[in-house]
Amino acid sequence: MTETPTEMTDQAVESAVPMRPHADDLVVALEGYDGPIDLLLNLAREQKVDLATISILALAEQYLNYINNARHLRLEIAADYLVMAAWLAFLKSRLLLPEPPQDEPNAAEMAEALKFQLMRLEAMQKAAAQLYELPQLGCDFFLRGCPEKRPVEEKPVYFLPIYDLLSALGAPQRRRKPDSYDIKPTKLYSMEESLLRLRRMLGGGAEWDNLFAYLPNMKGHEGLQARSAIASTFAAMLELVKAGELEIRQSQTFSTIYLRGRTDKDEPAPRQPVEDTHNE
Amino acid sequence: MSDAQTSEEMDTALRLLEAILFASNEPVSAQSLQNHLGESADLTAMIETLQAHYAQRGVNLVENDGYWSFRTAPELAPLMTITRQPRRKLPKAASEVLAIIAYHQPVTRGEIESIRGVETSKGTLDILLEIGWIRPGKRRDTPGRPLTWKTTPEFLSHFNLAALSELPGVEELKAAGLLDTRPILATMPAVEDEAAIARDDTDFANWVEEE
Amino acid sequence: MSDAQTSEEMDTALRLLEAILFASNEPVSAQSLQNHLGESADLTAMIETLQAHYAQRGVNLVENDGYWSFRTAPELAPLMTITRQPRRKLPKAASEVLAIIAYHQPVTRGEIESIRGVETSKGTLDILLEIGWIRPGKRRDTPGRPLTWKTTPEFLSHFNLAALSELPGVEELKAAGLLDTRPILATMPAVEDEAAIARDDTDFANWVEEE
Repeated sequence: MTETPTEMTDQAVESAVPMRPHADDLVVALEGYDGPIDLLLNLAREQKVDLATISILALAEQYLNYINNARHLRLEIAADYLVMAAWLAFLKSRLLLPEPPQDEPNAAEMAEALKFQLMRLEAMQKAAAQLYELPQLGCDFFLRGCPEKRPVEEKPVYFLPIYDLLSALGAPQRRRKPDSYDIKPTKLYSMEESLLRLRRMLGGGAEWDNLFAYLPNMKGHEGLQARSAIASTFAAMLELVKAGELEIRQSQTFSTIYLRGRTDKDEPAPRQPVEDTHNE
Repeated sequence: MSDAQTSEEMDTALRLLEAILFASNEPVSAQSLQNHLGESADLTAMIETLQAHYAQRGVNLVENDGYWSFRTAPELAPLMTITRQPRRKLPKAASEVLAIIAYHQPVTRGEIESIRGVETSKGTLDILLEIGWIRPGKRRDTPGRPLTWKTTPEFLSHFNLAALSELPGVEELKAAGLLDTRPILATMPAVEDEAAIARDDTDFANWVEEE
Repeated sequence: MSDAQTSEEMDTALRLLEAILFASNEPVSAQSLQNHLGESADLTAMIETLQAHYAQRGVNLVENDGYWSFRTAPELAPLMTITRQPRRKLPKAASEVLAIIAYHQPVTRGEIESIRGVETSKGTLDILLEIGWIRPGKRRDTPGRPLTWKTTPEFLSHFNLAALSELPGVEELKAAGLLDTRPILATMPAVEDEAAIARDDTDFANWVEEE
């Protein structure tokens, strides 16, 4: 894989008319490099001279030829390779032309910077290789094969937030009177909820019906909870009457209350209700 | 290396033996050692040399039924105990006892039990004693002369209190609801909880049908 | 025992140190050894004594950045025929990044990228993190507060290095000025903006030790 770019670039440098190797070779070739600096470093190595004395101009030309070749073959080239090509073309022109105005970077400095970049990457690549020549754990040397378990003793360090200390004082009392104080959290029906339920159940219907028919399911509910259901439904009913959304009727004190959604036309008398069967 | 080794070859073989015994993940049979070192090696002599070298050291070379391994010197084992100090919250029972001692001191164990309404295990007082938050006070002048318990200065410093009088009073605790014995009231699902109401409605439907 | 020990007490402490180090299959920190032996123990002297004693033996006492362990002498490697793991071969990019972190640490991802002239894929750092050879260090006090990377004691232990100063050729590289992480020249093609890298780094934020 690394052989391919070698041939390619040598030819590219030597002849003005680039050879056209098989397209796939070049794709593979570019994929073999870790970015433009790595490619430059590989091109530099082919010059077989010390990086400190290498001709940056020649190297820039080599790189540009290489990329031109790839472009010629209409290959997709990653953007950073092209950015580097543009920068090298700029550097090349700087190296060949007279010095530009002062505010622009100096060509010799640019070349030096590139050289440093190449030397630094080469140093790291060499270091990586040298690191791997060191003896390695589990290959060249070994730690104790059968470690011995050392006994472990736990000595917990206790702490207690002051809140916990203070609330612990009430704990015995909370525990003591389970009979008189063991009230499970109570569920109460709210008026808002009863309003919502009444509105929904009334819908467009305008038949007279017993108020108790509008209570939620009372199975398993008793005492306070059942009373809250009745009270909230009653209050919601009054609220809806006030809002003009329903009508109520009661023949005498404590008799069954009937209600219906309000409509304009009159309805006949309510059907005979089931008498308070749900009243607990 | 202190052992006198005459030839360099012997030295390397002995070092290899030592390294193999060290790195093997289980005791090694004499046969297997011999295979490692080659037929010509005088394994018995080498093992004797190593064993003598390690006899008085922190690890010994020991044989178990023909298998050899390095082991910690038996008399050192107790000294190798690793001590861990995990941070733990004081158990509930102990916090209760501590709170009672703090507010009722000096207080006897019998009194603690009558306040808590449950028996106090010995371990609970032991934990508090070990931490150093309580200490025994005078004996009470009642039949049986029971021991009383009090808190220590360490207790005060753990809770960052200058004196016992800095502990909030019982009335203040009541006001803060910390001594409240009643459970909190909960209401039915709020109006926004459409799903819950919808469930209620179906319940209602069933209820009507049942009639 | 060949080492002259004047007092019986010193002898036991040294044996205990030897036993503790021998018992463990991973490096033990000097701090933990000191804790075990007690504040008054002269750990440095004791370790030196042990180290000298084992210098020419089949196992050596080795330091990796404050962690101590016995291990078989590396020069016996060709003779050690016990099961060995295959050499871990890292992908080229990962071994380059490892070398850059080892020689330039603490180093930000942006700096790694400016040295390599190419973006570092997430996977590359992940490999090294997973092996346990690198870890995040402090954030750099520059715009974007990028995370820095360092090697771990496990890295040193794996390559049998006592300290970072033992990295191959590190002195020469430093002298040649090649351990400079500065970006080369403002006009050089930039790889990625620091802000984007810093955003990426937040994934590792949980790793950051609060030093």
